[in-house]
Amino acid sequence: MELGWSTSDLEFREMIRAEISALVPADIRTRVENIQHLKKEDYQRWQTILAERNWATPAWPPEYGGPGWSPLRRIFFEEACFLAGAPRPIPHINMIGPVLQAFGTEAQKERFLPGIPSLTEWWCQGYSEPSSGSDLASLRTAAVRDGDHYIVNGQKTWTSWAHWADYMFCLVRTSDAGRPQEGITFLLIDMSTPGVTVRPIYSLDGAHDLNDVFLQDVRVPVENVVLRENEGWTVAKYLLNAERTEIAGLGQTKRLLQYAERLAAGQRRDGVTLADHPEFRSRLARIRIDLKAHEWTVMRVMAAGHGDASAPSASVLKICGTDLLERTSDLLMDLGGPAALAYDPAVHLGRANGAAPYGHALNGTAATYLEFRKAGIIGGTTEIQKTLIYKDAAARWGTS
Amino acid sequence: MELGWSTSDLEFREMIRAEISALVPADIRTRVENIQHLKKEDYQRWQTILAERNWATPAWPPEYGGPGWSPLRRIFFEEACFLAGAPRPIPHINMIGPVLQAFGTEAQKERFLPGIPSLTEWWCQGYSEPSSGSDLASLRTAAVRDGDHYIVNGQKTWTSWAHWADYMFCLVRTSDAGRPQEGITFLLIDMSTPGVTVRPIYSLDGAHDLNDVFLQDVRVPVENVVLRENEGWTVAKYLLNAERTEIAGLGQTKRLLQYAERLAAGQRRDGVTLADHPEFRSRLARIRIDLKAHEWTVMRVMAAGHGDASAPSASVLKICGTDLLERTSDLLMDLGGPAALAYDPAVHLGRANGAAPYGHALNGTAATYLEFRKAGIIGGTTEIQKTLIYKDAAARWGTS
Amino acid sequence: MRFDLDADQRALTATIEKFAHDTYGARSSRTPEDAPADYSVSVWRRMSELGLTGLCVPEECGGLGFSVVEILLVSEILGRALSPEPFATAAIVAAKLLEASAAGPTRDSMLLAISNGEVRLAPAFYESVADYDLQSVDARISDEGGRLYIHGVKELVVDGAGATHFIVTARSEAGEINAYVVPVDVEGVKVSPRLGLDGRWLASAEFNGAAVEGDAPLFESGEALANVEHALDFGNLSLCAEALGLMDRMLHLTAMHLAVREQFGKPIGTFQALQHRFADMVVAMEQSRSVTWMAAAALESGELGAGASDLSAAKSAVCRYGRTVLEGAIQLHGGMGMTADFELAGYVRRLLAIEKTWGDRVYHELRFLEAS
Amino acid sequence: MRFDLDADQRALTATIEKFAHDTYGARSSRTPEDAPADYSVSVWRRMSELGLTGLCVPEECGGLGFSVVEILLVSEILGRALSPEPFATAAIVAAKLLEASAAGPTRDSMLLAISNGEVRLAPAFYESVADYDLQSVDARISDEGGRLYIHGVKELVVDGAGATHFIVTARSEAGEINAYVVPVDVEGVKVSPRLGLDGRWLASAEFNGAAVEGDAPLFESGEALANVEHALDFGNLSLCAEALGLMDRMLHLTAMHLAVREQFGKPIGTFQALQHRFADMVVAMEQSRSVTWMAAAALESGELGAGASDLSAAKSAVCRYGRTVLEGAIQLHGGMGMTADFELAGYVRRLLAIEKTWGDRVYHELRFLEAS
Repeated sequence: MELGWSTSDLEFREMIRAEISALVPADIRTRVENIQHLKKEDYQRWQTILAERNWATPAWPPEYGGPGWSPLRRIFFEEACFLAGAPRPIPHINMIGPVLQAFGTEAQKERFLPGIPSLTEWWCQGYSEPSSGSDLASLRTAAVRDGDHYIVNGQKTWTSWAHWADYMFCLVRTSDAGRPQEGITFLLIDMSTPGVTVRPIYSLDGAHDLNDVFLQDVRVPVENVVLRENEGWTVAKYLLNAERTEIAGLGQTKRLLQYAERLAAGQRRDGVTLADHPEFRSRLARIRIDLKAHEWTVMRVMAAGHGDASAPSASVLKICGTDLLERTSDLLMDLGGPAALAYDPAVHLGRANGAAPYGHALNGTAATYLEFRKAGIIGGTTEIQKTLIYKDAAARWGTS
Repeated sequence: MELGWSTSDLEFREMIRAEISALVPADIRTRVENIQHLKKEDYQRWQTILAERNWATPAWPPEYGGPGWSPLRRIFFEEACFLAGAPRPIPHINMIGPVLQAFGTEAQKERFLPGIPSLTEWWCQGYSEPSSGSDLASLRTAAVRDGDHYIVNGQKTWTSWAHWADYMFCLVRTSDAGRPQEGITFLLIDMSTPGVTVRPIYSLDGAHDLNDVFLQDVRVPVENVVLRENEGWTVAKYLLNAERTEIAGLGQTKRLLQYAERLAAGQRRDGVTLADHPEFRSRLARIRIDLKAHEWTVMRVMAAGHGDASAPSASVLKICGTDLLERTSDLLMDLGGPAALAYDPAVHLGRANGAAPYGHALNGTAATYLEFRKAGIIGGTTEIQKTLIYKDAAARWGTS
Repeated sequence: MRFDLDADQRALTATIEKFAHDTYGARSSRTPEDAPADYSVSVWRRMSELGLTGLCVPEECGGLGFSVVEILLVSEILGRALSPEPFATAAIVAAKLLEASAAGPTRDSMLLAISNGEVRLAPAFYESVADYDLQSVDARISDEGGRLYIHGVKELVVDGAGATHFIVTARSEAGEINAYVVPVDVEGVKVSPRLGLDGRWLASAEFNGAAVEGDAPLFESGEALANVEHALDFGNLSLCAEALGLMDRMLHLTAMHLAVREQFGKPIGTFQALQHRFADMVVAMEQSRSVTWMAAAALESGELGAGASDLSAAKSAVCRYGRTVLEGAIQLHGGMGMTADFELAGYVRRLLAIEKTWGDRVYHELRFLEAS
Repeated sequence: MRFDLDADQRALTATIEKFAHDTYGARSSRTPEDAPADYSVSVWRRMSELGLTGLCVPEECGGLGFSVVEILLVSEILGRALSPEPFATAAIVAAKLLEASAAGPTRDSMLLAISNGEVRLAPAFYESVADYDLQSVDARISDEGGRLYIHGVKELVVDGAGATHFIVTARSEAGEINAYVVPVDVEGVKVSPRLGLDGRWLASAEFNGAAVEGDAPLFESGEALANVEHALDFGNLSLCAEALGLMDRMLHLTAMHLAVREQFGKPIGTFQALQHRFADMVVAMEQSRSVTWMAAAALESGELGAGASDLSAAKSAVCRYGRTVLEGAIQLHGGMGMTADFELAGYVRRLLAIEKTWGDRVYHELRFLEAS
């Protein structure tokens, strides 16, 4: 055990902060700091800038073009991006990328990996279905073999960014034999295939991130299976582990806290700034403290690598992240004061330019509160995560 | 619906406040306001004073000697007792009393009711057993008929005040046939019967309120059965309803809040009184507000009478009361500051006289926090109550 | 003290429930951007025919002269139906404020017009968007030979976009705060609609020398602010009761979802953790009802200033308990709870808008502390 | 940065675990009143033989010269075993403070005596029982021809009832705060034991002209307070790590109870609501560990004042998370959780005592805000 940081690590930190700070385009930075939703092009522009320096996929191993950073340096990189007002990394980079690297054929790697770092090809995740949410293994979208294709029929839902996506990685049922988990296949679907229909789902805050994806007689070449037919559950479980630091929501939480602190420093109520207001001062302090704890939990997980039973689990990270996102967005709702009563979604969601009636910061308060009610639902509900934590914990602490 | 109070009610309120205020003995009042534990004699002395005015059993119907007050007047009476620093009413008055009135034989009523108002005979409740807590119906203390007696064997536990008690009303198993609830009998046991052994259980705060009660070949006359053999569950359910306003813990919560407010007004920290301290001011306000809500919920239940499905249930009252007791005692722990590190149990628990090193108020902070960790456990755990609330709620809201 | 309804109250309830059912049916919500200026002149007229717009207006001014109990009953039903009509603003706050105002032609004619459903008055008291301070008033009156004109800007005017009149606080030439009625259609009034959190339309109202109705303030010198606060207390009582209706509907939607939605081969309502979260919502709803009724009892006397402490206790608690209910409802609905197109969304947004109208939790906790 | 133990650290851990097992076995708690002055001179000597009393003492003064990592490892094991020895006071705070003090015979001889287990020094800094203000010092020094005498009263002296010496803050004749070593057995010292929340014995220490060891203050003018704070930061780090051991044991006891206790015909650990409450405890424990390690990293440099902000963040969080763990443990144990005779009780009370020692949540949140 050694808790210090080396000089070279600290030098790296200085370097990356300065570099990233110079790289973020001003218009993107403004939108990020105003907590406005970004456009697809914003994400692509930023990832392209990073890709030119080979920093677009910090968690990928060097043989696939990753920069080969230690976990600590990845944290410093993320911190630098955060401080510079860069867009958050698109989660799918660390989902479909590692999956293809671990399970993909050479042909799949050659075909799909190059489009990921700069987001020239956009991916979405087809997991949830109308009847399969927490109980993912009950999914019913069926793929039936027909020569060298599968014919896929079914519906995916709550699919983030399906309307931007070129490809969808998804779980489909290829067999009803055995346990529900045993008949599932991990399949890559070209979203331009006939029979794929995307329908928007508007969220509480008015945003369009989510979609229904209808699949009607969609023909998918068999070479788009990852791993093997009926072994999709193995891939899905691997992916869950690969995304566990994504699921921690550390960057998003930091961004919300930064937003809250800026608002608190700039707005006055009852004769004091909100930062000094008795109602808000200690709530802000506790969120800052819990965020520090969370950041160290993430570091512990990154340092521990796979299979270390004493390290916190992905579920612990998810619970901590959810708790912080819920509390910080809750705080924002309160910080908004009366102005949170008005909300101009067009500006906030990036559908219109210009300023909101009471400014961007106040305009985003209620919207952010509404948006982050999702925190305990997406990526495995809080209830599912707690049950998983208990199972681990009973094995670790429940035996004499 | 009519929300005002009549002039005669308001006159009653004035009258009872003045009367009660003059009746509480000074030494008892001091101990109550210092949040010290009372002695058996304190309770008896106070109930005797009340009994002389026929106020010892406010919830009993007039035919059994109750004063015949409306629910509102009973609330005014309790409020007057609270304000005057009177001991809280012993819960068993409203448990065994109404049970005997509803189910007892004439002989039982004649024998047992007269000893209750002045606590000349003290009762305890023998429900829980080492293996039967939340799952009360699994109780195993067995009563076997032997002529005109039962021979009782088994163990009761967490029995409050068993060491002060002359009688115990308890649930025993008289049959293993049918559902577990069906073989249970409600039995009155003289604590001086040979074979009854009481062993103290010390609580977290060092107090001795609870006991194990061992029953070895205890001979109980058959005339001590209430209702009929194997029909004890009916009595237990009735009793649960009868005690629902007791279970609300309104008086205890008010007492803790009063204690907290006195402490907050008298102690200074960081240059201000605790009442003005940003950490405590809004916590105190929220507890005061939730206590007002709780008081009105109790009023709604008292006014609704039995069987009104739209009135809040006993479980809602229990949850609200528990929440307030937990939060107020939690607040006290914080209000105690550094001084909560020291605790003189002898003085707090009434085993010794004199002052505690840092005064009675500070001496009781940590002790009260420890004591009220019981709130979510006794009288049906929070988990059991929530499950009951869900069952009611699903019936009320879950049908189209 | 009695909590069950008498025959008259049951009749009133039945009438309003029928009205709500006929008018709104199963109202489903829209995304905020698609929402029209939601309230309807024809519905408002129908409400006036039922006596609702004049519910609190004295009988001698054409109203029903009812008080707190009827406010509770009507508001809760409107809440359950997600009625977008400006009941709390135009029928409660405006009526209460006018009733208390100095006798005169403006008072009587406006009260009659409220009862008849001919006008919809929007209270326009706030200038800051950072707090709920009723005393920070820069709007001012100029007196030009007995004709009064108003100058200033009011923000976050609830139900302001479709109002026919504003009741505006402004400073007289002597610098004293008073209240004035200003029709929306006179010269010098500019209304900028602002989309509200609940899809209803607020307004910024700008007054550039707009003529004051009747050329007189509503109150005797020094009496306006206390009466404004008191009228808002009644408005908040209506909002709290409306919140009860919203919560009741959210409980219903959630309980149905728990019964119908299946995962792992059984209804999700069989999972204990979800049952317990629902129980928390039930407790929050019951506490909200208790505290709202408490506030009503405290306001019942109608005496100026009476009940402020209990009303603020109630409003702050309803804000807080409301979060418990709406957050629980969303979580238990899973993805559906996050969907703007599902009925729950409208209830969530309205409950939050109520929270932010006329003082939020922070404001009312402070006011409670100061008033008690 | 590395979180797994190297060979030396594993060896240290194994040694301390064996010591704890041999010494305390399965320690069960007593009711507070029955608790003796719980720490034992013979155990303290055994700890000194293992190097524990001199863990932080520089090697040239007879100690092991270890730093934060070893404090973490040792404190957590002692916590898990509910060790009542005065480790955080005598081996951490006293050693750190003396190490930082001005060179001289008192410093070196006391440090050697700490390493040898011959002395147990109790820091005596507080006079108020209402807050943790280190600057409110009324105790004073009188200089009588070069002989220094101390006058004043210190309250809530942790581990004070069995100490051989006190380290006392007091004002010099010039009014400046400094720190002094005072043996317990000199004339003019009166120790009044006070029973602590955890069954260990605190003291009120009264000094009526007691002679100061070495007739000199520990620090150069103006340097004492910052060093006292810094030494307490290390003491609090030890307490946080001790709390991790307490929490770990509470999780174990609770998990076992959930597995073994049956109701409704099955282990209560099969009920989802109880599983989820246990999960909350696990999360609180993991967050406590993270934040404690963060504080250790921040204190590692040893530079005066460094790490204060992170330490206060950690201590306040451990207080808060600790409540989650202990309240969950009690609730999930049901009646057994409320029983003084059951092992859990000692852990609950010790965790609360740690919370109240050298700054509680309120104090450290404020200090965090001011330091960051």
